Amino acid sequence: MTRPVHLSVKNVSLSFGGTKALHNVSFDVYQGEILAIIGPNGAGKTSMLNCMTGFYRPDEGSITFDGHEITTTPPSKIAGLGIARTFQNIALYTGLSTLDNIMAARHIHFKYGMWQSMLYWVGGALKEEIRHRQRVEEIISFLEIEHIRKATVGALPHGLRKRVELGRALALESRVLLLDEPMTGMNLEEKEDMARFVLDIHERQNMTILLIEHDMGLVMDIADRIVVLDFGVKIAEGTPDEIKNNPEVIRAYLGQEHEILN
Amino acid sequence: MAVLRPSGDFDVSYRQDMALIRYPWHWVLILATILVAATAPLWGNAYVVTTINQIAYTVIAVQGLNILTGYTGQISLGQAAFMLVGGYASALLATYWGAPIWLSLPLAALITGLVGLIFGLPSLRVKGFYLAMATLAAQFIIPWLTRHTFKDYLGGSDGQISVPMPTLGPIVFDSAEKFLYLSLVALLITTVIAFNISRTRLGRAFVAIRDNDLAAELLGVNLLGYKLRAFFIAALFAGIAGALRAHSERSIGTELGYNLNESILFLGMLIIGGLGTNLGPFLGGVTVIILDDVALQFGQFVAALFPAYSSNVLTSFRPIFFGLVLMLFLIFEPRGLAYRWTLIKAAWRLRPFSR
Amino acid sequence: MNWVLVPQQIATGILNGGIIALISLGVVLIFKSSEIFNFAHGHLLMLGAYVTWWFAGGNQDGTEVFNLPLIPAFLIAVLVAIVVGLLIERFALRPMTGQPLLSIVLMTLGLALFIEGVVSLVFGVQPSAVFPSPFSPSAVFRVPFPGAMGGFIILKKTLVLSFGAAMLASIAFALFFNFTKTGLAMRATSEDHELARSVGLNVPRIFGLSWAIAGVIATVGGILLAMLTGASLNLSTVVLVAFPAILLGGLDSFLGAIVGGITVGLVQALVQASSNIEVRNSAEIAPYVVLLIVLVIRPEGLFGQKRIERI
Amino acid sequence: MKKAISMLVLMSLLLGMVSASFAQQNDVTCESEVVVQVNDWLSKIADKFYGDPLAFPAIAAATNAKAAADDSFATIENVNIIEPGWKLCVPGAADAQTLLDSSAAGVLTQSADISCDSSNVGKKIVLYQQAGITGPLAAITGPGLINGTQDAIKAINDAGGICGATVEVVFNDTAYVAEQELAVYEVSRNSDPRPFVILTYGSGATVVLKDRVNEDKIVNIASGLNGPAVYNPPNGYTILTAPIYSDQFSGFIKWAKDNWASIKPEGAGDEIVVGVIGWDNAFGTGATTDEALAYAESIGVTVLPLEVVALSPTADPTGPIQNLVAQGANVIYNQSLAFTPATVIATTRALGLWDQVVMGGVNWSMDNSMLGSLGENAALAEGYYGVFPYLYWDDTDQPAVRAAQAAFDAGGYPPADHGVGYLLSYASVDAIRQAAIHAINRDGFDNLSGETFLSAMEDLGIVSAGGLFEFNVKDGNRAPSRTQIRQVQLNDAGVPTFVAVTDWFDLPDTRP
Repeated sequence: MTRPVHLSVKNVSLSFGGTKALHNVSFDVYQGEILAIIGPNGAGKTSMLNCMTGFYRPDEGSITFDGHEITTTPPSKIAGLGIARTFQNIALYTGLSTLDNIMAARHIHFKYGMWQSMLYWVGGALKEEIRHRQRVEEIISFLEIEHIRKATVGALPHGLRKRVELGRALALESRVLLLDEPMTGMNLEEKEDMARFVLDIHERQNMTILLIEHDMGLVMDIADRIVVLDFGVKIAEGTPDEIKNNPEVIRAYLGQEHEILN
Repeated sequence: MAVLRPSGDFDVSYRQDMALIRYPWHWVLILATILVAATAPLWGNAYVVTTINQIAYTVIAVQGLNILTGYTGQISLGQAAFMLVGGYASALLATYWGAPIWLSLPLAALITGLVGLIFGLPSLRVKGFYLAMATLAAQFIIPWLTRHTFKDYLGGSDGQISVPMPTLGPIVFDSAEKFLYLSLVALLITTVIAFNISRTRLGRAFVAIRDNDLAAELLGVNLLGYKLRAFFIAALFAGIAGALRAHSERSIGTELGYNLNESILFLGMLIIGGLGTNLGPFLGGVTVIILDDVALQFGQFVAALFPAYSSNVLTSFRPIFFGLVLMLFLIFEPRGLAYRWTLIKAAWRLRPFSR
Repeated sequence: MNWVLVPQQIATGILNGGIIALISLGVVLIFKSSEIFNFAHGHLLMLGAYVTWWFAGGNQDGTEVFNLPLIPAFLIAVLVAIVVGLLIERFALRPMTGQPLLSIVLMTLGLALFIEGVVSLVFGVQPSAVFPSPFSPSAVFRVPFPGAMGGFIILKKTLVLSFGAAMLASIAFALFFNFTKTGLAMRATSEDHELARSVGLNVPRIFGLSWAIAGVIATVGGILLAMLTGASLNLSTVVLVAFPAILLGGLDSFLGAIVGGITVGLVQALVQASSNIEVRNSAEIAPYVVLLIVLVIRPEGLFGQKRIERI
Repeated sequence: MKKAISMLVLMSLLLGMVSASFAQQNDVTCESEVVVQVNDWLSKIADKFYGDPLAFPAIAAATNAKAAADDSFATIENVNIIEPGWKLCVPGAADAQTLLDSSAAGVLTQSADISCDSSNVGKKIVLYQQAGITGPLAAITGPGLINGTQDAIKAINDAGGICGATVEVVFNDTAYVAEQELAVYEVSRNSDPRPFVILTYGSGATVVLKDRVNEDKIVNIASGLNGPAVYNPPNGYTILTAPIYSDQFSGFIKWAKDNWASIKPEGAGDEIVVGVIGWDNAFGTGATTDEALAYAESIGVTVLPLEVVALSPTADPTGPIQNLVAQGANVIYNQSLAFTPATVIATTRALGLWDQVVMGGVNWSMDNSMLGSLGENAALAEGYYGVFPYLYWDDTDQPAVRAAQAAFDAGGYPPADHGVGYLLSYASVDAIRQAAIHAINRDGFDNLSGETFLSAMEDLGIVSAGGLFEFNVKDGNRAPSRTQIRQVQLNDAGVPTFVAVTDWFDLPDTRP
């Protein structure tokens, strides 16, 4: 691997009260790769993501992004640095329309402030709104959700909401995309659509993608590399083929062996 | 909100799509409302004019609360106390600096906004009921401070000071009829501002915080920063409302209200009108003020039937009415009258297929 | 600090704090079981006081329908409180399940106004002070205490009685909550509604039960207060002192409610022992100032649980 | 409701007239004759014979009637003063009732010199009244203020109106909310013809309207609590009928100073140190104004800084009381009403400090509401002093008071409303009537305006330069600047009564 390290996790430990959620986890994410984190439920995958986005502060260890220490950076700043994410349990702004959800994610790219907001016509808010609206419309047409542009997201079906959430993450125009189970609860067709979008994004924008997913077949198909967590400990790291044959992983997934191989 | 639009009705530019007033009948409705309100001295009696004044500044206060509570989801039980700050600020500016109304009103609003920021600070660490309590603290601490500090300026023991009549160049707003135009212009400005906030990044960040504060933070919204902005703007509006009220009552102080009951009333107006909608404060403010009159009339009617219980009846009908209406709205129409209005609009557009 | 006053103020503060603690307990109970912060608790309390007063013969002016001694009147008032609690849960708050926090807050505020209106309609707006009390307000215990003013700490018997009753009620309540099956079910429900439902607990019934108990707690508090001051519409305002107590202790802690209540009583009393007149005159807002400080330093309150936020 | 009440008033008036004539035809017969003993007072005797202490005017009237023919009976000039050895005539219960009715149905006014020069039958005079029959304050003040006014107006109309013109009252509820006071006022002031007088209550209204009534030249008869609204600017159109709290306070300390030797607590020195306990609002802080403090200093009385008690029944005054005593206070003055003076009294007793201080308060603090708050322990208030307003229910030598009592009885109001408010309202309407008649006589009916009305009031001396209502009653001016100190004393039945311990005297003037 000669690609530069983008995001680096070093010896991260995290505990809630007495329980260890993460224990001494280290791995690197390289520029432009799709890295999947897998592991059984409660393995600490989402906690890992939460640490990377500043939502949890690790007890020990450090996380760097492009060489900058971000372990203690507040979440809103990390988003500004270029890390976007989606959520395991959809966390859309239910009261806003699809359009506004994605516009809201453009937040960090807006320049105008509170007073310009109030004045709207004077001070450039209107101009900026129109400019960003153009970007958002591109995302909307890329994700093929034009028809629900002005629908309130709270009322949308699950699959579409996942897609809006992806759109929202895209709108940040980040350099790293963290996707937390983007395909859970979808039917096959929706999953394929979603996989297509992820690969498209990866290819078109050379986006670094970090993915948590339970569907092993899918993970094996699209991931460049895989990190396996179990009870908060990294038990394996490698290409899909290496992981498939890793005895540790097979032990962790005892009884689910066939699922990995499928 | 799902927008149901007639087929063939297209926007051809983003600007047009983002416009607030999109059909001729919007203009007609808005201009008609303004016209009706502005000509009140011609068609209505003094009570109507004064009541429109009262509605105007009440709506402004509720608009501010709407930004904080409706959009940002931060419950505030202290809006009335912030009005007190605005009233005092404008009064002192006008009394000691002779500031004209175009200067004293915005300055008072700014000062109130800054006070709002201070009481918004706990929102850094607490939310929900805890934050409601912090604002409740404001509702007690601010009036206490006006009575116990700077007694020479704030009136101290009397609990009130006089407020000069507002001036604008040669114009002195010395009657309710003249004051009406001041209130209406202020209301128009705050309404435009409220609409602008709701359709720009500021409003979206507020709603993001309300709907999912954690996601908002992870997607780049600085929670404290934006909560504080919401507190600031809510207090800003309260400042305008308080200043208007102080000038129209020509006095300001804790003897004249600005208490917890009023803060609760504002929240009730917001719920009845429609939380997180720009129409809500208007519908809620007007409805509650009219409802108050209805309760009074009905109370007097019932009191006449049972003269032996007249004082019980007269005193109890207002709280019963307001409490009951609030509860019924929460159960049967939690999204308020504004939502009902959008349903009616949609039904009208889709007629005859609306059923 | 005016040290000669301090011993007496500490005693007064603790005794007053007992009632605040009891009131706080009722609010915390509702919050723990159903995540509803009950702004109407003060009005339930006032209602309880009025109902007791009415069954005890009211103004004793010849118009009374009942003329019961305090204890039977209290028992009937408890029954009324249970019914009222159940009605509130069933008709006002059950329809609100799943509504946002603000709506629920507003619901309890609307309820408060409604109760206030109904009480003033039925019982009138004039304070009704003829309230049966076993002790005269001037009956006292004198506890020798060197250093206190006059060498004695003076404890009003009514206050001691109400403090004792408040503490007894709290203990009874704690026992009930910790050692009975129903109490266990309530605790389970307070942890996780969905989970409780899935293991077969009748969650609506438990909510109803919490409201009934809260109604009873409010009635006890109302009677204790009315013994001191008579029944009046103003009784409901006492809850404004209980709110900071609740948050000081932590919204979800019974022990916190009791400690918070006594703390607030103490703060109010000790402020009055200051030698600075403006500090003394701030007794009304002192609990809120303390509350603001605590919210900034320890937002979950002294005994509250810090919640792990998940996403 | 209004109709029913006016019918009642009318019927009681008719009855009164019939029975009054009956009383004159048949001379009063005494059922028993009583010789006054030490410690007797009229109401006590009335209570003994009729079971109703308020029936004492009947004894006074019967005695006076007898005295006219029979020298052995005493003549009672002031019902508050009877001397041992006097012979009194106690009429039978039926006669007593008749006498009470007739005295109640007497002419409303006492100033017979005011008569009309013109008759304006068919015209009407409209008074505008605005107050809260709903809202928070209504619970404390009670509807007495409003009922008093309305009943007085009915009585005027029943007696032929003002110079033949019917008096109408337009009442508007304001819930004591300032915005509502303003809205209602705007309507009143725009009525045609423009009102010459309005009646308002509470400092909210006084404050909000003070500049407006000056501009509009409408007299505001305000039972407001707010001094600055009246005095600033002076000679305005706001006329305060309620007593001035700083004056009352100054009067109280002056009285304490003058009578210190007889009232001082055991062991107290000659130095008078006054502590004030009050609510944290305009009323509660109304006693200790700068002027009152300056006055206290001028007469050598120390006044400690105001100790605040929250306006809540649960507020504990232990701290304030002990603080005051610790600072050497030997006089404690209450500037609050209802439950707060009640708890201060009970707590002072509980702390064992009752005998170490002279305890008193503003007029509202010694009222039925205070005794009511103590409930069955009302006897605890024994010894409490109150600064009384210029009229009280037992001033039955005042026809206005008797008329008010009759109207109150006819109105069927609850006993709790039997307060000072009703009485003062009733009396102030009568003063309005007098001034209106004078204005009509002097300037003509059609020129009745705020200006002519105010100057008529000034002519009659009903208003002082500072904007104070001055009632002209039988034994001289008893404006809000006059007072009487009363004390709670237990009668033989152990029931607390408000007994006068001084004559009427002038309060110091502490207006700004």
